[in-house]
Amino acid sequence: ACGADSSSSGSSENAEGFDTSQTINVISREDGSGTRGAFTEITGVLVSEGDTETDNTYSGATIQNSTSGVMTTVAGDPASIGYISLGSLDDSIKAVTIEGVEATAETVQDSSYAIARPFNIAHNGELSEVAEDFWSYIMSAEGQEIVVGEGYVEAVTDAPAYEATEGMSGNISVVGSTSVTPVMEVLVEEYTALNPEVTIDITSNGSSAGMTAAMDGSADIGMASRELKDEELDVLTAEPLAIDGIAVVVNPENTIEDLTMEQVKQIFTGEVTTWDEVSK
Amino acid sequence: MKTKKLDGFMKGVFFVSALTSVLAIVLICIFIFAGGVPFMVEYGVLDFLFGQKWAPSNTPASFGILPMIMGSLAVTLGAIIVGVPIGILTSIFMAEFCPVWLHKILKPAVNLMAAIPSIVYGFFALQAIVPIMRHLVGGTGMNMLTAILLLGIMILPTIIGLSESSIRAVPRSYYTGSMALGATHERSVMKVVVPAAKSGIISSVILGIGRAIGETMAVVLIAGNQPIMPESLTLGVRTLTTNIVLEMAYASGSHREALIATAVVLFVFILIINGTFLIIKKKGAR
Amino acid sequence: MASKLMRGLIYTAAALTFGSLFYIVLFILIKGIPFLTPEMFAWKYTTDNVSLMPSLITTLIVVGMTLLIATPIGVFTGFYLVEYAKKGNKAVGLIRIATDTLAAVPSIVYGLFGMLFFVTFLNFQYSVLAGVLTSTIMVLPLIIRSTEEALLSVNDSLREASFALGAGKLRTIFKVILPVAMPGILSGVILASGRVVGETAALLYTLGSSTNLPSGLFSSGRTLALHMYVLSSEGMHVNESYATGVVLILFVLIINGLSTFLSNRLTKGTK
Amino acid sequence: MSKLSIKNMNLFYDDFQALHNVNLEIPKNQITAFIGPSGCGKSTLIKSLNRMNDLIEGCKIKGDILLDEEDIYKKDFDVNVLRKKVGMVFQQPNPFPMSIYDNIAYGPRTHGIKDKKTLDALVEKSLRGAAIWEEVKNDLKKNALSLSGGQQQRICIARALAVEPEILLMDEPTSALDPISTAKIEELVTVLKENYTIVMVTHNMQQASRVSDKTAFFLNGKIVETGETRKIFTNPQQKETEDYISGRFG
Amino acid sequence: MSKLSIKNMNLFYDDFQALHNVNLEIPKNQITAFIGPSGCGKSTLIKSLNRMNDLIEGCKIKGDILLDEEDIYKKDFDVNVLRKKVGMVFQQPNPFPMSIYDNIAYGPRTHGIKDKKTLDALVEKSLRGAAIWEEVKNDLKKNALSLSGGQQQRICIARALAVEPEILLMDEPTSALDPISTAKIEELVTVLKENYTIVMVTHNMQQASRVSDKTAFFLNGKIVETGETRKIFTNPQQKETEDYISGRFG
Ligand SMILES: Nc1ncnc2c1ncn2[C@@H]1O[C@H](COP(=O)(O)OP(=O)(O)OP(=O)(O)O)[C@@H](O)[C@H]1O
Ligand SMILES: Nc1ncnc2c1ncn2[C@@H]1O[C@H](COP(=O)(O)OP(=O)(O)OP(=O)(O)O)[C@@H](O)[C@H]1O
Ligand SMILES: [Mg+2]
Ligand SMILES: [Mg+2]
Ligand SMILES: O=P([O-])([O-])[O-]
Repeated sequence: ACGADSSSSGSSENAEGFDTSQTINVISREDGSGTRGAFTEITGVLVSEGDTETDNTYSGATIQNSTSGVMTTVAGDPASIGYISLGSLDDSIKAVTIEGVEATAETVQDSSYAIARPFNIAHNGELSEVAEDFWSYIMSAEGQEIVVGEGYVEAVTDAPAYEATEGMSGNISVVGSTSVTPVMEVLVEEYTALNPEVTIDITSNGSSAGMTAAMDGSADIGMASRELKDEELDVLTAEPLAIDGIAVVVNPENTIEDLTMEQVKQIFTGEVTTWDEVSK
Repeated sequence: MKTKKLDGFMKGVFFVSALTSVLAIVLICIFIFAGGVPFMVEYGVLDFLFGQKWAPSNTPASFGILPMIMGSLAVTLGAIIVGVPIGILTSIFMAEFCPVWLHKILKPAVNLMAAIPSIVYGFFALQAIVPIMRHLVGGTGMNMLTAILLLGIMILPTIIGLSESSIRAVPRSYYTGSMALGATHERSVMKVVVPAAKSGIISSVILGIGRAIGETMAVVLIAGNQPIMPESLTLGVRTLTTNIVLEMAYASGSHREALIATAVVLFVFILIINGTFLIIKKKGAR
Repeated sequence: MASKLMRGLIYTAAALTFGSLFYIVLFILIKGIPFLTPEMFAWKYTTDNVSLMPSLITTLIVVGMTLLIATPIGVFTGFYLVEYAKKGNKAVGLIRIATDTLAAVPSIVYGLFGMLFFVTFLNFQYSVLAGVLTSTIMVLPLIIRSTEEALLSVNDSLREASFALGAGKLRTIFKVILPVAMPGILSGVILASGRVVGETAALLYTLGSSTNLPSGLFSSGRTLALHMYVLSSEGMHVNESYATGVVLILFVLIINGLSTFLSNRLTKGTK
Repeated sequence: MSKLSIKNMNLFYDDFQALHNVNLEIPKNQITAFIGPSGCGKSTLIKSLNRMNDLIEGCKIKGDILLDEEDIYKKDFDVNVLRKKVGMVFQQPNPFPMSIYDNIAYGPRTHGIKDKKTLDALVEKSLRGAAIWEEVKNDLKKNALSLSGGQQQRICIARALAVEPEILLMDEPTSALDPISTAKIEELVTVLKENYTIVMVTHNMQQASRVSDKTAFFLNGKIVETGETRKIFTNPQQKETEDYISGRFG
Repeated sequence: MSKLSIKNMNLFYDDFQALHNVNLEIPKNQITAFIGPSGCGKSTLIKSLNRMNDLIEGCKIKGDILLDEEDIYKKDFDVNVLRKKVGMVFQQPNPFPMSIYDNIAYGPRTHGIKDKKTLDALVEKSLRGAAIWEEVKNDLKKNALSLSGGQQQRICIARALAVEPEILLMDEPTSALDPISTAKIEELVTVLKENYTIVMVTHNMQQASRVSDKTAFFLNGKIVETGETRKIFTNPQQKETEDYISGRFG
């Protein structure tokens, strides 16, 4: 199968003019991405047998290293399919239902939508007083409300209310996942509104960079959009702050509405290469 | 006497400044090599360089970068084929065919072109070249051809700037000599002036190659980035630079070391290219 | 006939070059200008306004500091190479090779080096200092080269005249040669600032990407180009990142204009 | 018989008039020397004889220059053909940075000669004509720039001869050369005049008197006096000419 | 009395010997002219009188040059002081690209004069000395490069005078100038010799005979003949001198 020779058009155009004979253009994220890690594991693209794990992502899949890269590509190309963080979903693309279940905060919450992963924050050893306070804010009812407001699912249900301490001041540096960054920015804004003397720097350069920074102490708090690795957990204390669904997205022109988990897997491993085969 | 001492002191200052570059390059070598070479040795240098499979998330992971090496070579070669003729011809236009008033506009335009950030080029290509490519050859439109076209454009200012100045530096007497023999303007320029500027033009091409092989942020947006051997212009491609920038953010452990080792390979590439051309240039100068 | 064909090719090439430049600039302007709202220039970045003001100021800081360090080192290196070093001097060969190599090192390698050396080894963390030092090394060869060229283009008769009046080397360099070479050196410096303004890969791993104004040498920040990159990467602010692109292009235009203006003014005196 | 005649010629660089009402006949198969102090317009005039000043922006010419009775400035006169007929040698030797052979073959190739044998023959003939064949015949592939100044100048003469011109213009062809090379070139020129019409600018009075048949003395863009060289040097009619020749100025 | 004496001097550029066993006395308050064909070593010798050839890599000197009986090549001789005493004017006028005033004041400032009044006075005196004060006194702020060639050369002379040297070296100071400017400079030089010792290289025989008191004739790096100018030109002792002067070569 070859992603290039696609437009053998004519045969099976359906009512809306979407040519289902087109080759599927698979868009994936880069190796190491939290989104990809979670997606491949849940959909079965990643196969574990004993000690070995094999990521069977189709070798011809276009690789984008950012959510927007995936979105722009899918938005511009009727024949493509990708997956993105649910929080980033907008009208330029269309999320398909999986096994009939729509990807929403509710379906992620009640686990009926299966493709989801946690957003984690982590720290090494004792947090400073002010960082401790910020951490507790994130995990508080107020913090979790923000998380929900941004389109994610709260990680802590029935969280306690935040109790502001007078006169908090100081610097906190937060480093890590680009996916977590948007919600973290809002959290920081709201928190610093309550504690104007506190300055918080967010550096968004990747989950692993965040974990490394937290481990070597160059950051107070690290962010990861994936589960922590064992060697990271040896050193770090981590806690999820949100659950994020992963939406499978196609171009709005595409007439496909629903895919089964198996079909998703077949598409992303390259077993299925044209839209015909899944648009029954 | 006082001025003499100051003279000596400042000479020392100048010399120390001059050593900064040497220090910098030594540090870069040490840190990049120390970060990447141990991994290469442990994984197997040959397996790393000639392995065709890049699967860092697998257990056990595969770190073969041959697809990226070939990708870089292919894309750079393509960019040369596209950019060098256009760049050199444009520089000839600028130096010999362009009226003074127009030159006053075009010269800053070339400088602007050199100064436009790569990320802007990338955005442009993503929205302007990719859709066209999608219509022409199908797929996502993110393929080697797109990368080649974009890099072909991006190396233009490098080539034009240096080539133009070396063409202008050719003694006017060559041109006059040719005209006096009854040659046309075009012939005088192409047969006498341009060949005389050869070494400067070659240097500009080297710089262009350097730019093409090192370009990252623009390419990553539009190349498709599949870690597969480049077999067709219409398939996606991953280069050494994009391999690093794609995965660095999320890599850890040996994956991260493999990316730094990729930088080692890239760095050695640059050293080889630079070295080869230095030798060519020296020979030419003799 | 051959002449006409040649001329045709040359004109076509020029048209292609400048056509694509024009297209690129126009494209970014059209995509970005509609989103260039006043909120984009708010003093403080928030997730609502995604203001580019802090990045604009950080860009100025990073460029300014880089030039402050790189210019003297680069210009002094030029002085050494042109005015002091004897022909065939071994050190000169070494320095030339070093600058040539530095000039060819890809920015992503600078980025990794900066991360491994400044950020981690020297423990500067993601900071203005790490970013500035990395970009200093990156632009050094640009400044050295243009200084060298500018100095070499100064007529030897001026040096002779100065020495013949009993002036020493230092005085000759600073009072006679430097003013004449200034436009050339300046254009190198401007080129260098353009490179820093447009840099993403090298700064991503050294400067970090904090949205705050840096509060000191050791705090992180983001330049406009980084801002554009980061804004776009989560897919929520693509329009704003085009708007940032417009500002970036304007920035570059102003820098270029300034350099042309300055070098014109300076050369006027000497012609 | 006049090979070239210049009639009522005025030449302007933008607003500056560099030549005033110049009239001059250049006789066939003779050497005509232009002398005069620096800036008097010698180079300007010689350059207008093969329209090299077409290359100078703002240069305007009034009056006529006739080559074999034909106006070289008339509208559809092909300047490339003119320059083939009227060769030129410059003050600074300016060989192209290529092999000796390619230098000489450049002109013929320009005018469409591609055949290797014809070219070989032409190259040899021209180098012989410029009295440098013996010195370089074993080194035709050598870069012309590696030769000495005097040799370079003879290469340039050979290069001019290779397009088989009828006239040779030489603008101070020996001023950058040492005495021995100068002597060689002077000797060469007197041989060449059998087949070519030669116009030569010189600063060197002795040179003019040694080699030329006719001399024109310029001052401030005007021809002060012209005539047989012997006469001009022994019995000048004008006070300025006498002053100049006897070294009272210049 | 000799201001400068050159004794058994040999000069090498790397392996090439440019001067062979030169002996010459340069008398005080006189004009000494160096003549000879191109490449014979005139510039080389004049440059060694203020050690300008220190700047040329690979240039080695044997023998002595005495300035007021003191060896200028001896170890701890301060070359900046030497160059202050021995001023130099070059073939091509080379004013600095700065105002006329700053050009002249450059030398004095170099030697530590900062006081505005002293400088003003020096500038005026030097410009007067170089016979150009009247032409520029209202334009001292003007860039020196905007002057004509002849004016520029006088500015360079004024610049040299401003450091109050004892000797003036001039290497073909008029060869780039028009006749009128040349005449002005020649006139100036004859005035200057009252206060300065002057050494002048010239290609122009007439000039040497017009202005100099003593002449040295060079050939291939050797001095062939030296003597009173009048004698050299009317009654040369050597065959080569006579040949050169009468224009038989060069
Ligand atoms: N391209 C030009 N534009 C303007 N003026 C010019 C140009 N070329 C020459 N002139 C002027 O025209 C006059 C004649 O110049 P020309 O070069 O013909 O003199 P010349 O007799 O050859 O002098 P020389 O002996 O120095 O070569 C001079 O005043 C010169 O300044
Ligand atoms: N820097 C140098 N390196 C090597 N050789 C040199 C150098 N300068 C001059 N020469 C050689 O030394 C000889 C004398 O040169 P010099 O410049 O003194 O001659 P000149 O008499 O002044 O001639 P001209 O009249 O052309 O100025 C020449 O053969 C020249 O090639
Ligand atoms: Mg002339
Ligand atoms: Mg000389
Ligand atoms: O792929 P990420 O969700 O970790 O950015």
